[in-house]
Amino acid sequence: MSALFDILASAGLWAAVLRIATPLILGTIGALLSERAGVLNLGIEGIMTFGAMVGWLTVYNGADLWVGVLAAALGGAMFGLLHSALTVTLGLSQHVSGLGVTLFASSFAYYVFRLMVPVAGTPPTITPFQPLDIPGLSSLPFFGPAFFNQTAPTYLAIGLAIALAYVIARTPVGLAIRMTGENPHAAEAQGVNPMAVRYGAVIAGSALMGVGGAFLTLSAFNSFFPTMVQGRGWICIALVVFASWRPERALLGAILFALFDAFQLRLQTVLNGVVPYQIFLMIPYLLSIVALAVMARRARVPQALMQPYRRGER
Amino acid sequence: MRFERREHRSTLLVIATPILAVVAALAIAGVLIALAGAPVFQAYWKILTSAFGSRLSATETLTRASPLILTGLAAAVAFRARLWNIGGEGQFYLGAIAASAASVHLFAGLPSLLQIPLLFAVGAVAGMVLLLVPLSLRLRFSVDEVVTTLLLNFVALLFVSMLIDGVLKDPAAFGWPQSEAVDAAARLPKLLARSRLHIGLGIAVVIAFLIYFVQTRTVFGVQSRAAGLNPSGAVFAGVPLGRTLVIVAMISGGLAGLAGTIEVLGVKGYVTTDLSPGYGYSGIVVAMLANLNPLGVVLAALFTATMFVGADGMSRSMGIPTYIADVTVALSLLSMLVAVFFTQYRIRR
Amino acid sequence: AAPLKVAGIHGSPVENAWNSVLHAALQQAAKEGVIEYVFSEGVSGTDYGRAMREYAEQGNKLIIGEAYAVESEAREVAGEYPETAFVLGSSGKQAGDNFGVFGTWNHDGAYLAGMLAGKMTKSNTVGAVGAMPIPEVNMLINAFGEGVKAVNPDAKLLVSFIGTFFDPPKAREAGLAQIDAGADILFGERIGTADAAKERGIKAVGSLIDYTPRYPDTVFANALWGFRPILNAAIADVAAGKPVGKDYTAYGLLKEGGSDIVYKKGVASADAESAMEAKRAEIKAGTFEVPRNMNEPK
Amino acid sequence: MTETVLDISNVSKRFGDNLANDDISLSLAKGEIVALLGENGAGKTTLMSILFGHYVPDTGSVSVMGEALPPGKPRAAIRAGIGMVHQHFSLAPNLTVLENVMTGTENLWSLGSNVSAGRKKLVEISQRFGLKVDPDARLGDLSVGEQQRVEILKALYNDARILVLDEPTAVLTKLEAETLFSTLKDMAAQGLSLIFISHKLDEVMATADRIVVLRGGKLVAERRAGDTSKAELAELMVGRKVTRPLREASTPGEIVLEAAGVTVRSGGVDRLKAVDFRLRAGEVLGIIGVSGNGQAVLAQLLSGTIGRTAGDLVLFGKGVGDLTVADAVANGIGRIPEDRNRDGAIGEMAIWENAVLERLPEFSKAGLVDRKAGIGFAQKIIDGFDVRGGTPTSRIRLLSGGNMQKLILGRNLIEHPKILLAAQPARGLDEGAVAAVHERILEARRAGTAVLLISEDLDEVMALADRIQAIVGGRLSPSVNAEDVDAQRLGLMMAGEWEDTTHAV
Ligand SMILES: Nc1ncnc2c1ncn2[C@@H]1O[C@H](COP(=O)(O)OP(=O)(O)OP(=O)(O)O)[C@@H](O)[C@H]1O
Ligand SMILES: Nc1ncnc2c1ncn2[C@@H]1O[C@H](COP(=O)(O)OP(=O)(O)OP(=O)(O)O)[C@@H](O)[C@H]1O
Ligand SMILES: [Mg+2]
Ligand SMILES: [Mg+2]
Repeated sequence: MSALFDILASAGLWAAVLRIATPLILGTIGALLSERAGVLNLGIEGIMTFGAMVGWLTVYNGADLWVGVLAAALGGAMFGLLHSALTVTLGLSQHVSGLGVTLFASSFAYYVFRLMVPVAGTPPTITPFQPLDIPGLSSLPFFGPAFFNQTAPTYLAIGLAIALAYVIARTPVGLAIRMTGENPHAAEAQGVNPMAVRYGAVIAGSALMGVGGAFLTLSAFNSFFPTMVQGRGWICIALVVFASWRPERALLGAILFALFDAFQLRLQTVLNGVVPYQIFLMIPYLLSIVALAVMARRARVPQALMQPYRRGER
Repeated sequence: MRFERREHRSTLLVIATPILAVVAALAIAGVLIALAGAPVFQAYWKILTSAFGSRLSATETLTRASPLILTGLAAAVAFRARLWNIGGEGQFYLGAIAASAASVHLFAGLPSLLQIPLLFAVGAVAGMVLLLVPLSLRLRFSVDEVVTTLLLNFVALLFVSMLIDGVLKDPAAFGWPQSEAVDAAARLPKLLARSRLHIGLGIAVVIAFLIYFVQTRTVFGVQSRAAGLNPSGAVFAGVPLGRTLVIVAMISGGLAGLAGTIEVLGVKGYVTTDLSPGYGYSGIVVAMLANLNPLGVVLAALFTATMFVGADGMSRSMGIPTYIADVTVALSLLSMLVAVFFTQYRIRR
Repeated sequence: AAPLKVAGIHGSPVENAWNSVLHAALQQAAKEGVIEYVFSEGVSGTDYGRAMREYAEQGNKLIIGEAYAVESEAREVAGEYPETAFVLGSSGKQAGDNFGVFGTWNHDGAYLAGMLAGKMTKSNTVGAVGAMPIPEVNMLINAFGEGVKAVNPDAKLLVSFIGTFFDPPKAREAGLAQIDAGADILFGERIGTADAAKERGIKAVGSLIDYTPRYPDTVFANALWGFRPILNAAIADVAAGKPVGKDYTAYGLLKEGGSDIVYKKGVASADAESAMEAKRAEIKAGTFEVPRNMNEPK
Repeated sequence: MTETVLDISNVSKRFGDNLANDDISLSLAKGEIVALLGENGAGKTTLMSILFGHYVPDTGSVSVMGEALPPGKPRAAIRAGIGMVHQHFSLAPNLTVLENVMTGTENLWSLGSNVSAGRKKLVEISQRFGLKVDPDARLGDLSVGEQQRVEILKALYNDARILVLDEPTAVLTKLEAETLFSTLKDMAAQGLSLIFISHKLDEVMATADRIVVLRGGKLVAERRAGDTSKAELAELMVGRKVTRPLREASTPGEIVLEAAGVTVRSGGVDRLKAVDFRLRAGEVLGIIGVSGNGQAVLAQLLSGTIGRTAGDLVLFGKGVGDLTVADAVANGIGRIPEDRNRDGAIGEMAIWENAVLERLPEFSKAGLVDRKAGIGFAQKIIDGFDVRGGTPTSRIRLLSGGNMQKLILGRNLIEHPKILLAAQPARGLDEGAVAAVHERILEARRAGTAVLLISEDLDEVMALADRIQAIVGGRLSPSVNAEDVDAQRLGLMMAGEWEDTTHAV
């Protein structure tokens, strides 16, 4: 028992939590944004992979780290455009298109990577983002190493989640997005172009996913490897549900999930495999399903989620 | 620009559009192949020969198509009734692990003719059970099943990983996480010696015909379609909604479970966490390509398998990165989806 | 003689350390004109059998790869293509005339690195991050632990498995978790571990390949494994028309020149280094054998 | 005439082979109320959608205050002062009233939303026009009438000077409709110009200054309200004389269906409370009531889609316990659902499948559907009930509302049911279609069918029913003879005051 407490009381755990959470936060708010407008984007796993690859490749070729982040955002946006063209313009089934985008984006990322980076014995590296030294905060006991010793993208992710929460709840464009996700016909009747809103939300959301992927190669690690996203995108899809489509809760959900993961890794050193690690990994999925069952009654799911909108069709 | 639903489709259109789609996909893939410095047309030729140019390639293509037909049918049946089962992958794995465990621990020693059908049943039931969970959540709490079935895939995979790392772990596998190999009598007979092609292909095709028959000719087929298209209208017409969806879920989950069973009994003999290269997910795309028509699923599965095996083999003989295979499959699937759309809609100003 | 046609089939991307050792040796051999080399990477269990068959049908004489996830099927394929020689990494036994196996026995180096680490730890706690508790990984981590204990019986070894062969960020997290639990030297059976050590400014040991150039101030020792001796032996057998159905593992032992330790001089104390070098000489001479314990480390 | 605010000139619009609007020109003066009349599918909604920018016209143009509107831009139409209340509500149930109203009204890229200003404006408008709502209520929690108010407020909030209402009263009760129209008249007096679409000729005659009739996509007539009559309008719409059929005297037969003390409880509320009625062969029993008082539940109970909590249902002298759909069909109960699109048809399925869906056992052997027999059955309905616009194998979605209703009627009546349960059988139908449906119901009555007619339309009930009962808060009044009552009395009954009007049967 005290061993568990020791784990929770260590600054290292909390530092790990924020670090593990960062790509999840970005991916989740990206998925959330597009779902709020009514489009499920199962392309996320592939988009994160592509973002991880293209961000890294850009920096590897000599660009600044932030240019890498930008490249990942653009790369994500590109696949967002593809997904919107298929699901918004043509109105194809969103989950099928999303699975297609995932397959395409990830295999395309691997292929391009292999073409651009000659096969070497050890994976080539870049110099990743370094933890920011925030005067005053980083040197606080416990809190410093726990929360104020992160790289810039982590703070960016948290800031973006808060900003998105504000935008969705408090601004005209947020209202337009919500209306489009609830009833695109109603949006159109109010002079809001639901197609444009959906395109915008999917593209911006995909850009966030791309940046989430890039965090893995530009901050959490310093190389790109195929399959390195390892299902994090699917976790984000679960987290959106868990967060009941609210960015501020997505932030908490991602942190909670990261806590599980970080805790699990530390628990191994204590429990040494008494509880299979798979159990820990299942928990966030199962919790999301439970959350969904509880929430579905309150009908907080965007009502037009996954429903194509075709102008002039009833 | 807007799209108008076509009420009539010309044969020319139905034939020409998919061909155009393949051409488009290959053209884009061609650019990527050229980027790798390989001669593009030779690569196309290699795709063809790697998929069908030899006994080995043809049997490999068919072997790969077999599970895709079943997972494609699983998706098609469910989607027909508007049950969005994205959980084929999880059901596949659960079917595989249940059947292999049953073969090792329950039915070992039974003769093939008895054991194999029993294992099919066990695997199918496992798949069913996994789909009945999200279905009951939908019926009881109206929880949308897209996300729940998707999430259960990961739960199922972790569960399988836990089993093959724990109670079902093969002690003779040198610590490698895999299940014990199934009984020799449980292995599916091969269709051709010196190949991986097994009778699973025949089973899958027969099932496709069966399902086609059920959907178009039977009362249940009409009712399940009605239930999917307009639940309250179906209830008004006396269709037992819950029961219909439960049966649909049992068929769909059962087929995905059966796919896993057949793959493990036909190809590998034991379960690992890489038993399926995404068969459950590809099945969904296969079903959409086939426009949810069970017979179309057979063709769509063949098409998907051809593209993969062909491009994979091409990458090996041209010495370009293996990942081109998945790229080509993805491109063909996406362009085929667009093509199917344009057989249903026309562009209007 | 015309170069031998050799194909490599890699279950993981070739960046994966283990595959990279094979891949580098094969590429080197190809560069020297000894062989002609083609390869596929990231080949999943489902596709592995087909890749083997395709390469066999394309006329490759020797196929190098890994049978771990496909032990029985790989042997089946070999049975179908008796003209082709298969030499695959495996935890099992050779089969027939044309199916040879090799293990990854760089545990000698791990033991020696452990001897350095045991003397260097101040917290008396060292960590090891592994993929999964399979025999070869177990043996490696156990050997490292034995080496530590040989010089420092009080030291504690923390072990984590990340549950997959390839997730560097995860290995890094596992490493950080061990540092938080008190470890001040990490043995990185998996790539990513050293990144944790680097971040926290402690030392790390690498495995399979030389990680020191990548982490100059962090990785001070590596339990190297070389594939070239195994490859050379296999090529020689094929060229001579001799059956390859045997176990090539031994060519990878330190004693045979297949594996070794490389370390940065002066990081550990001179005493520690000389004790270690003495052991190394004993192993080479065959007077000492590092224990081979394949049980899951506790 | 005063200043012209709206000019639609030479608008044409084609959908596939169907010319929905054929060279239509129409103008609207300030403060004027124009009613747009026409059969189902005449092109009214299409014309208004073009006006509002939902559709782009093939030819022609729209101008507001002399300025041409860019085609296909709802936003431009809103800016120009056009407000539209859609035939099908365009609201988001999960958002609040204020959010529904404010969507799209502010600069999309401004960094904050001025919610308090929005609320103030909404309250102001709602007071000025007498349309009361709670700005912070969740829209989904409002009644249909309240939602209709929000629809109108939405248009007014955008400073509409021209208000278009597409069948605004289709889902309102008579009382709600009257309130709405008096509000609209007030608005017109304040300078707002209005176009409204309705199938209810009374409303049209009472409210409009000018009436425009469309038929088959063409503008066929324009009348000032004072210079025309209901009969003339009906004829203009349909292109021939339309008269609603008259109910002849008849003698009812024996009791076929009886409810004694039937209670239905759901969601913790008694939806039906100890309901009694008797239905005889060859008579029409009308059930009137304001929506939400239990008539839908009564219809569901008798259709076999829900069960009772207490009481007895007696069918042909035998207690039946709970009726299932299969029982109902097997016992010869024909059922016309209140909402034909939701319950009466599966839009994406073929006409023949829709025709046989509820009686599949009759059209199948050993679980296999007899397609040929099904198509034959559908063809018989199409021929016998004059269903236009489709063949047995075309999707039923392609039928217009009136034709779909005829098909539903046909599949129930063709086999001469003993009982016909008709819920709102003429809702949303044009004058010609209404007459056709009424004729069929009376024909069934002549043939001895017992008809239970559930309707909110008093004219319809008075024209068809022999006896009438009112349903209020789940209670059923005793029945009165149709001859003995007038609209006023029925109005009182619908308000729950029946104690002193009782006439035992
Ligand atoms: N989105 C559409 N796509 C294709 N055809 C359409 C569409 N909308 C309308 N139509 C066609 O235009 C014609 C006019 O339809 P519209 O909805 O304008 O009729 P309406 O007069 O409003 O009927 P109702 O009184 O029933 O509302 C229809 O008969 C139909 O053929
Ligand atoms: N989206 C559409 N695509 C094609 N045809 C359509 C479409 N919408 C309507 N129609 C056609 O328009 C005609 C009339 O449709 P409409 O919906 O206006 O009928 P309606 O009588 O108004 O029905 P309701 O009473 O239910 O409103 C029908 O022939 C129908 O097939
Ligand atoms: Mg209509
Ligand atoms: Mg209309």
